[in-house]
Amino acid sequence: MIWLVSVIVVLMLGAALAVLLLRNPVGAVAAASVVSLALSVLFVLLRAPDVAMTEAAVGGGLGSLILALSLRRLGLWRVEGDRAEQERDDA
Amino acid sequence: MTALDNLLLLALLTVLLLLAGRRLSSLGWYLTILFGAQFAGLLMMGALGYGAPPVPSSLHIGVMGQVMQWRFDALSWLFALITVGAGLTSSWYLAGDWGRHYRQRGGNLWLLQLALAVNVFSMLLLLASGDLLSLFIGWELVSWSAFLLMALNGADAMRAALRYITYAMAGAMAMMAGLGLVLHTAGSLQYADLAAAVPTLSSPQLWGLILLFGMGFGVKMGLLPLHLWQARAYSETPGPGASFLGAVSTRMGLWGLILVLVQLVGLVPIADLAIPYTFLDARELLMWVAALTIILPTYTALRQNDARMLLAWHGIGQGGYMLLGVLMGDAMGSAGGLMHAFNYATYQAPLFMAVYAVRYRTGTSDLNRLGGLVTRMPLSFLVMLVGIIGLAGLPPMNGFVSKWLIYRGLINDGQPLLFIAAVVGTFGTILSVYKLIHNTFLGQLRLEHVEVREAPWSMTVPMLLLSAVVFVTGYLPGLVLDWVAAAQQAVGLPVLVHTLGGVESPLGSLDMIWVSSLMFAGFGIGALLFYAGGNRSKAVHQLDNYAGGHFLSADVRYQYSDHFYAGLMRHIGPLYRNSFQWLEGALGTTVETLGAAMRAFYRQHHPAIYLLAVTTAGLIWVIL
Amino acid sequence: MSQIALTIALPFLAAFLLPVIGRVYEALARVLGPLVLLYCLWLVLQLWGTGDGHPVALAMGGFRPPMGITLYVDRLALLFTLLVSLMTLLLWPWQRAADSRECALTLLLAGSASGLALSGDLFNIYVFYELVSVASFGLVAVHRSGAAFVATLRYLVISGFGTVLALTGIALVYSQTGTLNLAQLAQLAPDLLAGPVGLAGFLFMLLGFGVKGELFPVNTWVPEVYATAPARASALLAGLVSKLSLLVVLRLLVLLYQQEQALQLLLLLGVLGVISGELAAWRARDLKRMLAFSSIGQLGAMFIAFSIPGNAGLLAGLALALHHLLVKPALFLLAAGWPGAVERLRGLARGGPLAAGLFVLLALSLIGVPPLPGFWAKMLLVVGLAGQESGYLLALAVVLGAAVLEASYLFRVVAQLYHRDEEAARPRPYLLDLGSAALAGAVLLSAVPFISPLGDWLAGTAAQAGDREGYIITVFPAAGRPLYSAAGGGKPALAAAGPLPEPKP
Amino acid sequence: MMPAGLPFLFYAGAIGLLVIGISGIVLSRNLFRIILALALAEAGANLLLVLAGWHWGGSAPILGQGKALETMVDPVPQALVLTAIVIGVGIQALALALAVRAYRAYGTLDMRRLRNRMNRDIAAAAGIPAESSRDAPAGGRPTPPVPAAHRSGGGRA
Amino acid sequence: MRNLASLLFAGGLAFLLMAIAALLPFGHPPVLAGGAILEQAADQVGAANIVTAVVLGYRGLDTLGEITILFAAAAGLGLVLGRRRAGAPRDPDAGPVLRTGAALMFPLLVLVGFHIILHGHLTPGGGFQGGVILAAAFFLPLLARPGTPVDHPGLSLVEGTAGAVFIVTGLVALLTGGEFLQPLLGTGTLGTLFSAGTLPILYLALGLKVGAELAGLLARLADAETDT
Repeated sequence: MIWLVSVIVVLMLGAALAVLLLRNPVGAVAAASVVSLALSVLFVLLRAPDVAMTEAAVGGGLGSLILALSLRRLGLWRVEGDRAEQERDDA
Repeated sequence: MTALDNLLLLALLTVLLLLAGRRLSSLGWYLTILFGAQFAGLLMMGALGYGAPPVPSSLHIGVMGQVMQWRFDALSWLFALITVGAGLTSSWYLAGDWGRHYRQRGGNLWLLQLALAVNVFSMLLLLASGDLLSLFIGWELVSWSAFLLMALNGADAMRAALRYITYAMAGAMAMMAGLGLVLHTAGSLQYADLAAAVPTLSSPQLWGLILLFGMGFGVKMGLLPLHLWQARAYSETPGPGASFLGAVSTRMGLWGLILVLVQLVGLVPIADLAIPYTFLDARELLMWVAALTIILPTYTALRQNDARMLLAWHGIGQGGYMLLGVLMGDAMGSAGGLMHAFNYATYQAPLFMAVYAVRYRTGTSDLNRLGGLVTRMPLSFLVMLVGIIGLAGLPPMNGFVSKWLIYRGLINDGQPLLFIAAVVGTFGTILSVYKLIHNTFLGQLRLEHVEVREAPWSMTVPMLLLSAVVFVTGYLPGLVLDWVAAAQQAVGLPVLVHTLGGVESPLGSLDMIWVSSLMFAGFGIGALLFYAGGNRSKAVHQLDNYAGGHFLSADVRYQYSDHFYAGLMRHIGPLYRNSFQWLEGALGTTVETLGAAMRAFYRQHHPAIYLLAVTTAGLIWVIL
Repeated sequence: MSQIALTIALPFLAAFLLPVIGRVYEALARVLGPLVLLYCLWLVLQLWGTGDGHPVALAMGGFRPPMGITLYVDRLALLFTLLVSLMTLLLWPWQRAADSRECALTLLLAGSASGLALSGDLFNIYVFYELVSVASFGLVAVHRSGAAFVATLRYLVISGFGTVLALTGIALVYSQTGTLNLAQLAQLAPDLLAGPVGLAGFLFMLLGFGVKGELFPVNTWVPEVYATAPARASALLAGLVSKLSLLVVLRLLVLLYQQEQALQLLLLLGVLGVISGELAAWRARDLKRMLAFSSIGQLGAMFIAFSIPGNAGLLAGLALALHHLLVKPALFLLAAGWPGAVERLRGLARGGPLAAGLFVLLALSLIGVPPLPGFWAKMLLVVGLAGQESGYLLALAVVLGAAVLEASYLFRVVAQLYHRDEEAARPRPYLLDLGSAALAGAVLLSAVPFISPLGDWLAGTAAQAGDREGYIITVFPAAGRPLYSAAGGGKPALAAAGPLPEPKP
Repeated sequence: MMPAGLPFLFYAGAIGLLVIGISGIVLSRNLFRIILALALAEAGANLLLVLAGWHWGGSAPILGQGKALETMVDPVPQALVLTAIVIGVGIQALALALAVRAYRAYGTLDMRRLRNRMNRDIAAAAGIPAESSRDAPAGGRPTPPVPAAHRSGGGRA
Repeated sequence: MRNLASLLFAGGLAFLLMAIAALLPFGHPPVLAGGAILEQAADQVGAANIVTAVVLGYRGLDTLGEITILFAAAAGLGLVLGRRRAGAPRDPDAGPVLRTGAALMFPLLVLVGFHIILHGHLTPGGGFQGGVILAAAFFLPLLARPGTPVDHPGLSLVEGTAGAVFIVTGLVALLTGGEFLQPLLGTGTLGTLFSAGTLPILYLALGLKVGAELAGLLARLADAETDT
């Protein structure tokens, strides 16, 4: 039990750091959904099934969907993430 | 309904009538009549001036556990006399031609009269206050109504008024802190409780009380560090408003100081408070502040070129005399201080009125562009002459009596340095008043002022009336000394033994009747010799003259009157470093830079960092 | 008394139905909001009339306190519920073709504000506080200008940060005590919440709930938002919502944290708030920002008042809060009719004498000039502070210095208004704004003669609010007496009021 | 001083998420990153709240699964977190909508540039001439006199 | 320098929080209110899933506040984003895989959504989770064909009436003498579909409201060009 929890927690914190450090916004959104997924597994381990479902559906699913949609609207939707285009945007 | 209620109701009625009567044509005369009625109401309480017990008001209001009541005692009656007297003469001066002239130049005459009525009402309310809470309420009302009077005259008057209100609010807030301190130590805001609690106060609390109330009342009186606003504000106030403010408004500060420091706290406990590492004690500190307040403003008045500014600076200087006298605590000195308050009001008001009369006729009060008006405006000259003799403190006038009492008090109290400071102050006064009368009335008449006529009767009558009061109380000081003795008795100071002519006591005696009659006898003999000896002087036209062999044309000025003390200024010029101006400027810039820093804090691009810092710091503090 | 929950439910119901009705018949939608608020106002007045003045605890859903949510209705809560309905009615967005969504958000603000005043459960306070936040985000960004969006975003980030802190605080308190009901927490507080965990919980909750109350570190959003928001929205936020956040902090202080360290923390943040608010206001260039900074300073003074131990502090804080609630919205409404920058206010008094006169009256009361109620509120604060030792004397000096700064910058604006020299643009204030500001002025003046009865009533309310044991007794009546929760006792679901469950080790 | 074993893991996870979220809000310059960091911080706080109800060998609070009442985990924090998660997403959706409109209005997501343009717009709306903020402070207060040395040296027109 | 300072502060905060976490009674929580609820939930509310009993029964006001927050967020978003510009360009339709997939998934998603909502009081899940799934179900065809017009009035109608139903059931309890949001219609037999009185009705209303709201929110957010 303790090993499972430690793996998930390390995964979650790593994904959380990735959210801040990744240059490409799409990657950051992906990392955010990974954090939410790991969190809902943790909730299951904590015997809180309702919360796990909510976190998965609302936090992971809907949250990431909204982030992705707004990424398109903000014009930051670049999957390949080449350097030249980024400079133009940040200017 | 006691006599005090009638007076206060009458004053309130005046204000309401003024508010309603905006459309009335001769509103000024109604105001003068109403002020006359108030003066009569005051005289009905005349017994106070001769030792009668205080007149209570029937109004009692209980708020937040404090009971507010109002009463009049001899001290407040004396100051009320000055207030209503100045109000009466100012509104009289205002009601005639000056008011019409002011309205033609676009001034709001109705608002000026309303402000005058409001000022008198709030001052009477303040003087009648029976406990510290009603004192503070009256005090704030007086400060704000004075602001209303000062802010009437356009942009630069408003700027001077803003500067005043900042100082006044600082004083009021200091007094509010004092009130909090009193309520905490004495349990209630009644005068009796404070007086009873004074012995139990620790020295820091007593120091706090003195400094807070001292600063609160000192701002209005213009004591030294807080005096910068007064000259500009009073000279910007329109006409009779300035004479009213100059004569009375600063005396409210003095009344407050006497009430709190002398009557409630008492001079003995104040004298026991020694300042560590110095030989001074609290009373002597205040006396030195008063002495410096005499010297510095008077010598600043010396340099002024505008007659109104010169007189306004003198207002601050003379305030120093009064405080110096009162703080001595003996019979003579305190009598001198109290009487000086009365005397100063009687000759400051006509001086201001005379200056405004000159301004009404010639359009300017700049001393470098006047001269020789004695032939055109003899009555104003007479009024100014009587005024400056009183201001300088020379024998026939009442100013001499009070200054003499203060000097005798200083000598009896054994304060040689203070005596010298007072004398230096008087010397400065004499120099500056001579400049005032010389540049205005003496010397060569200017071309543009040739057809100037005497000021209209509505202006000259109140001036002459006040000058008559100055002369009469100078000749028979006993009249005023009775009221002063009653005030001393009410405040708990030793009472001065006096006669109709002056003072009879082993420490020094003065009989003004003898002194004045001796002087008049001298004048009479001189005049007799002069006229009996054939009257050899011959009236010569001003231009029938020559200098250095050639005739003088009208435009050549052979009598120099601008920059009157240029010579003297070269010697004592470097002494003027207006350090207080610099102090105020420095304070202003520090608040300005701090404000800019705070504004930058709120505009920073990333506000969250301070929140994080506070959270972590809070946690550390919580853990330990 | 259980009808008081209607003041929460009806505005929500009206808000839900407004978009639907808005599509069907436009006229009803425009007038539905004010009608509901009027009914809530009448309801509160009627309940206040029939109530006997003693506080009442209502168990929501009929479940006994520690399990269900309780609404605690004492004089203070009733007063604030009344003020919520009244102020929202006065500051309703009448003039523009108000979008039905904006009316819905204002209704939500009103419902959640009265919920915040009544609630006696920690997490319930958090939910209503969040609802007030989200509703205010929508209301503040109504002007749809670029500046409005960025200001709202920065406001959202700060209040999001506050939400996280509040949630952490509640998590700490819950894991320490195991319950959320304020009365039960009040019983457990002396031994469980006195330690570092309890104080850390207080710090987080104070910062979390302080965002709306313009507490020092979390008030950087105030100037931008009040400068870009419509005048009525900023009046509502500055006047009403900030006082509710103050009420929440008051509940926390009185019930859970009557400890020395909590009071000192509040005092420190209050003093910093006053200093930063007043100095920045002295330097502000446009009128709305100046008013925003001055409200930061005023609220800092209220936090200082609450940090004074005992009932004197509560009384002073309440007096300052009610006075600020009356004066500040009126000032914002006046500022709406005038051009923004202080320099361009020159000579406006000739065009709009009533507006300028009102500004002078309100400024005088804000500064604390005697006959006006502002003076009595400041007097209570000064008297309360003067009695304490060193830290409070510094706060006293800061508060009085702030009053001097306030006088100088407010009357600099008055000087501009009454500047006589050149002709100025005639202001065309929106009549309803001027009307409500005049109403506030009239109430201010009419309060002058009745200041002592008002003062005594307020002292009674403050004493009742500060009475911790009374709160506990009201929510957990002595064993045996049936809980005052439902008229009929027949419902099977309502278990008899068993003894208070003992806390498990 | 530190919690040991399993509790350390859970608390480390919760507090780690919380602190990474907070430092994300404080550090990042891009508005989008701040909204993401806010979501992280909310998740951390939610985990902390659920931890408040868990106990060793606890079972899910669902009746009819054959589990005894005593072993069940405290249901209240789970109900709270249910609400908190949905609040978090609600705020996030509104924040993103505002970010979209701010991006269209000012064309950038960098907090510093957004703040400057906002202040410029507010000053323009209020009618304060931007360039005059240096020399003419509000309300025509007399600015402190520039020392003579600077004035002559600067030679400003 | 600012970044360094804030990193320092963040590290300090983490360390202090861990120190405080050490003091917390992890693993043996003082289950005070929760314990009383666990014992009396079965007979007071009659829902098998006690969390649902707490969400809708004991702490019904919180949930009312919660759905109102979601409504406020959606209304705020609608206010901020404004209506769609008339001549705004449309995105091209998605590839065939997504179109057919969307057509296939739609009925399944709706079924799963309603299942989760209706069994909210028996098994884990309920109004929120089911509502989100419904929203995803209605949003999928929009992803497939971005051009399809979205029936916003219909969505807001569903949303309004569902919210009204939730509050009215609460008010009915108040009007019939009980307290606001008091569960009615008795508790029924534990575990059956029609147990726990009005809870299923409340959760159904809640699910529909959340579903309609979020569908509208997603549709508005997805529109390429909206302003005014």
